[in-house]
Amino acid sequence: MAKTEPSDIAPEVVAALEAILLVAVEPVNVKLLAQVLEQPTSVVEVLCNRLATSYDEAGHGFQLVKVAGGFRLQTRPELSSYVERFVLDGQQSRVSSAALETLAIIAYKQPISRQQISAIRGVDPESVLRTLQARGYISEVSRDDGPGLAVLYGTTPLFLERLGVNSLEDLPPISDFVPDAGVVEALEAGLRVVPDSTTATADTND
Amino acid sequence: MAKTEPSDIAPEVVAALEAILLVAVEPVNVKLLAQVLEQPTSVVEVLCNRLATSYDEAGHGFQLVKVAGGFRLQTRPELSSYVERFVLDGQQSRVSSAALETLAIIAYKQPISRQQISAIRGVDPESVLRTLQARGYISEVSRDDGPGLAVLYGTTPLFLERLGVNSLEDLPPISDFVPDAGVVEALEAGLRVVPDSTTATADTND
Amino acid sequence: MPYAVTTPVFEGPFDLLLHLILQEEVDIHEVSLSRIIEAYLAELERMTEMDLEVATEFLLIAATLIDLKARRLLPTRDDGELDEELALWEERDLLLARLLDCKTFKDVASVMHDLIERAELTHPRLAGPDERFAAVMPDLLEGVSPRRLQRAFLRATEPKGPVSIDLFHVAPIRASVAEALEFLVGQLPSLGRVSFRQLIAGVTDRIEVVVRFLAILELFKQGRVDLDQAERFGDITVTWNNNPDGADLAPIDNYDG
Repeated sequence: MAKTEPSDIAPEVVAALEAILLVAVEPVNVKLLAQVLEQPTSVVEVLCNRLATSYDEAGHGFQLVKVAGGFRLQTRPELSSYVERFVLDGQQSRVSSAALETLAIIAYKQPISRQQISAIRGVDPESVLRTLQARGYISEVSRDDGPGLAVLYGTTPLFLERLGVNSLEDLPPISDFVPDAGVVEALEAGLRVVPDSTTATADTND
Repeated sequence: MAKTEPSDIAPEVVAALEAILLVAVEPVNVKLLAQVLEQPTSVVEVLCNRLATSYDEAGHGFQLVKVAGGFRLQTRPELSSYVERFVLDGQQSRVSSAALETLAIIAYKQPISRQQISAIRGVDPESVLRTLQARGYISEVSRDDGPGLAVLYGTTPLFLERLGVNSLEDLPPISDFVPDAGVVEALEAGLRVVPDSTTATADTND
Repeated sequence: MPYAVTTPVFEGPFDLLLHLILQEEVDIHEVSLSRIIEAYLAELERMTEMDLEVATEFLLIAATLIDLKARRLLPTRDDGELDEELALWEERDLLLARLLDCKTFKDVASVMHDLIERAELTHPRLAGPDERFAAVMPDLLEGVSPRRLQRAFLRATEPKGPVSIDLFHVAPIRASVAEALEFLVGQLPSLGRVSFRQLIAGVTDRIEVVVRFLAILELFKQGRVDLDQAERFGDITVTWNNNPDGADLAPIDNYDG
């Protein structure tokens, strides 16, 4: 069988792709699109990217983006003031900083137990976990096989949607956030163990 | 005052029009569009018609049509076989218990806002509302006259049809409801201090 | 019913400690620790509506800080209570590791905040298929009777009791010194001489590095290894002591992660 090249694709398939994206209420993954369009996933991926570019170039008020593992039509960010005037109900209530920090820990350390989160934050995250779960940002993904069978938490596709990223890999690597030498030094100094007399003279030789 | 001609309109306004049409769930009437875009209705009418023509000419998979007194984006009729396949392939076929609970709350308490549902269930119903609305079981029936002008949801004739009842009055009443043994038990469990292993298995699904 | 565990200003003891050390820029060469302790105690006093668990955490850390300070004020003896000093370093390192973790995720959280803000400028299409497709849509309500709808309503509106037994306090601590010891005793004899860096190769969790370090200190305490560090912040060389008196490893304290 001859390999299908995106350039051979009938205009109808592209139009059908647009139609499907228009009726989807969640990001649609390429596999499902490929199945409905009866095209190889590689072709569909190319078509989607090409469509996204053409919307950008034509200056449409909408864009096609890959988010939470699928493609979705959404409004262009520059037009948010108009859209917000129209969509009055859509405002999400803000996520508190406590919730954000807990969410950050879960995103990078999943699956993770409440106990482990507490060890990092120094605060029992129980009520925050309940809020995040109620919002659908995290879910119980498994149980620890240790003696306590602790519930382990992970993030959901809705979390990725809210962040506007396609997958967890699109989050900046955690190594970008490791405190730099200055911070480590400041913390070390703040928690100095060695008697003052010895360090007072020792800090000139770095 | 000089009359605004559609030809003088900034491209941003056209893009904003597209953005609004994209997020609108129901057909949007020209008056509302004019208000949000801060343009005369006559101009908006012309812009809409021009946009509709340009979509046709470009061979997009969607079209802009005037239905029920407003404009809406919809899929092109020739592509309905693809859309049907997508609708059939891509979705689960049974209502989840979360969706059923949300639907029940809307059925009995309509008109009701997302915030009110959230307050009852302790869970943000956003994604469930999306599904129920996409299935045509609920629709936006009005706007709250409070400060947020929150969208209020109600059930549709399709919902009654699928449930096999004639009208909302035919739903089993809840007002004269006396808590049965299960609820009394749950209340007692809520007050119990000592953990009880039976609570873990007491979850009765219908 | 849930209770709020936040004080108005600080979200937990690490938050406060980080703030004091990093933002207050207390004079770190002079009185840092005592200033920190003072502020800590003041914060503790300020927490009028005390949550027992949070207050305990605050107290625990305040106590650790006071301990650190107290020992700094004592003159060092050269013969040195080595065990005590090691214990002190252990405490400090654990605290430091937790503080660094806390700081890391605070910074991540602010990036996430920005991502969310940016994402909120866009709005997805949510309209779904129009009524022309109503007939094709699979009936989600198949088999749902009015009676079942009523039950769902009652379930949704009934007061929520506790749904599960809280196992928080028995949840396992992943990084245990005992396990790290076991690992090291398995590895070290065949390695002979090895750098600490090699021993933690592939370990990504900071707390695990700390725990492995504590295990090394424990082995040192028991005379099983010799340690050598050529320069400050330099790599530590660990040498397995081949002929100890043949005794089994002494029982060790467990440290909370």
